[in-house]
Amino acid sequence: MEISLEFSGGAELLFDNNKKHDVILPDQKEKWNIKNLLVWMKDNMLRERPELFLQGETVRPGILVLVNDADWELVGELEYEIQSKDRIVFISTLHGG
Amino acid sequence: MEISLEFSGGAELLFDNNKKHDVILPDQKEKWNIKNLLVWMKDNMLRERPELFLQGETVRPGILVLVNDADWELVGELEYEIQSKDRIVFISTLHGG
Amino acid sequence: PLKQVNKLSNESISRYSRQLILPELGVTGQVKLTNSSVLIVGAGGLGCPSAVYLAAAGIGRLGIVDYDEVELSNLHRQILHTEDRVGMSKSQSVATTCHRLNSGVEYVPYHLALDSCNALPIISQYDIVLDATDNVATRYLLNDACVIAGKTLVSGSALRFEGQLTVYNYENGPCYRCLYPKPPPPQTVTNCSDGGVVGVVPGIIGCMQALEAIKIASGIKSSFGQRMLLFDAIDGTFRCVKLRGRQPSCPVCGDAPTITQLIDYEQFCGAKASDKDKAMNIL
Amino acid sequence: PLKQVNKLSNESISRYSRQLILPELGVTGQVKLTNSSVLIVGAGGLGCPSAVYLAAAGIGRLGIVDYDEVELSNLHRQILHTEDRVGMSKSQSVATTCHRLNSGVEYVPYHLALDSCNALPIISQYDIVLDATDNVATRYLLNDACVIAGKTLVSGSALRFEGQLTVYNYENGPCYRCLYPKPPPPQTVTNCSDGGVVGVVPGIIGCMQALEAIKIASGIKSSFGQRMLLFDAIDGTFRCVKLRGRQPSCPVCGDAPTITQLIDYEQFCGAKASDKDKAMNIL
Ligand SMILES: [Zn+2]
Ligand SMILES: [Zn+2]
Repeated sequence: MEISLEFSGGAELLFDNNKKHDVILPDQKEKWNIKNLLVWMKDNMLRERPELFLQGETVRPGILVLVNDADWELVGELEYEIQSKDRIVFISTLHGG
Repeated sequence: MEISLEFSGGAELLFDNNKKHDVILPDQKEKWNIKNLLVWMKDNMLRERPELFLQGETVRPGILVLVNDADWELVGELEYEIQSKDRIVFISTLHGG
Repeated sequence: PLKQVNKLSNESISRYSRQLILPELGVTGQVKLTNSSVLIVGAGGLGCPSAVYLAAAGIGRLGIVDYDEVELSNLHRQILHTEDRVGMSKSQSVATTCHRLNSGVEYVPYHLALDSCNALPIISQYDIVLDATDNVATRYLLNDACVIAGKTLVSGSALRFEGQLTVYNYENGPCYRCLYPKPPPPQTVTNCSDGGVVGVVPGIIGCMQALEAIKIASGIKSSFGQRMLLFDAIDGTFRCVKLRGRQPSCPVCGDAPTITQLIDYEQFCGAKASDKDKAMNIL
Repeated sequence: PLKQVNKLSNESISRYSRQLILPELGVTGQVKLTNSSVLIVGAGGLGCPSAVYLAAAGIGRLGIVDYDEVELSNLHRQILHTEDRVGMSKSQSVATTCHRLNSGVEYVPYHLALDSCNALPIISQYDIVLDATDNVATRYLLNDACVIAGKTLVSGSALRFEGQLTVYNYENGPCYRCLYPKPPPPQTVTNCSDGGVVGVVPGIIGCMQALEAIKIASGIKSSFGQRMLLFDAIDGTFRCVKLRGRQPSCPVCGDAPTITQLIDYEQFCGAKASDKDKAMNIL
């Protein structure tokens, strides 16, 4: 399944400083949701210091997750079932001014 | 055929001061292109002073036409064949500063 | 309290003529602006452009909070300060510059750090609050104070080539804590001193904060309640995203709030209420 | 010509430290900025924010062209002027305000109306030109002069609650005439005096002009060649659209140009090169 992962606000620094990654999720028995996407990202994309991105089984506080330009809270958070062509964005909140 | 017509930069003032109009183009023998869309708009939408919007069979100088966020010059201008769900935007160029 | 007027002076009509003729604003909107007060917390990269455009537009009263003094390294983005004011209070510097542009506005500079004791007495004197701060602890403090005092919070932030904007606690929408119930781990927080910022990025976000405050004060609705604007200056892209609604479980704005008075935000965040040091020594 | 440097002074390192640490800019980008010159045509609602952020960022030389003097009705959007400068030359006023923020920049105020005689000699002394003008005739003049002199034109405009931004004549992209081969009928043109404008709208567009100029000057590519940004302040929306490429048939930048020297633009447009009167008397 092809999806697009995007990073901003500094989260891209943990992913080869690349703001957009088109990835193909391998076929698997269970449905892809954000919970197992995060595991997959940790194993396949995050090279170092996973604690700057993840905390337990979810993203660390201060990272906002968007599914197709909507807050993931509106679509089920970790349980959201990923669809082909989804655009999932991880935004690190900025605090500077 | 359902399409969306949008106006900005002041062009909306000629269309009931409404920036977005969802319209249904009636079925007809010939294909809908922008050329006959403009005629239809003149007959059905433009209440007064059509010279502020049209000049001859095209839009007046200073109005930019966009089809799905691209300059109409890229898709054939007056001859562009309109597709269902197209978003066609008429932008009056601003000169103030 | 701000003296309320119901008509404009001849000088005001002449000064604001170019915005008075806008039907969406008009004399009614301008009178509302004149009768409104805005508190800007932070007189830096975001606070400078917000302050000057709110002053220019004729807001009635402008409060400016900043504990800090002008430094040379501020001047690449904090455009209301000047070289000869290095060492001067930033809030005073902003008030001085804005006064020269529009002396019809009442300026109230606060040369202090907002904290759990002074926040509510100050905020309650204003209609709208702008978060133009530079650190996590003050952002939580300001959020909670605005919820408790019932004020809308127009929040901007900027770092490197990026900016973010949201309006919190607006028309029953979410507050900052609804979005971020837990503070970020201190080691994940980068400030402008460490991470850098292109000056015109807070310039653009600060202008957007002024715009939303002007819209709210004059009776036009804000576009960023339960929405966030994300700006990327390298790509030149603006993205507007839909946020969650107000969370019934939110500890401050929820249905059964547990935070009903201000707490110790440096302790809550494990970080100082300034951008000077990242983490507190106690950690 | 602007004196070229190849390293930064200690004061510059300290002043620009927050942008020097950005890898996309760095010392190399800052040196390029220091060695670059920008001409801003129009010291009004767009020119003020562009000028102050270019000055803050440390552009080497900033030219400011405006024939006009400060009026009270300018101050709701032209934020670098002050009440006590009503009657003073706008270009001088902008230079004075920016000098106080950053005296390391060379300011060249031109108190004149750009016309077909003086445009090329002035423009040829600068690397990048900002169109911050307020009328159609000057926009065509500036476009043609930039094409002839081979300069990139960062063009902004604003009216009521809307703004537009494009970069013309950039990396073989289109020029203003490619998009608008014929001038608009004078009765369809609304200026800020007649139509009004919310001051912070040119504020945002002027900031974007400064940003694109900074990106180009420092070696980061602009995002708005062959693209246009459309900003709607009421809806809070930014839309970026793709424009046509350079037109081989364009009379000024095309393959066989017919306009090889500047013409009479007031006659071409049937409108004065100012926002004071809409149509020329001869019409
Ligand atoms: Zn809340
Ligand atoms: Zn051309």
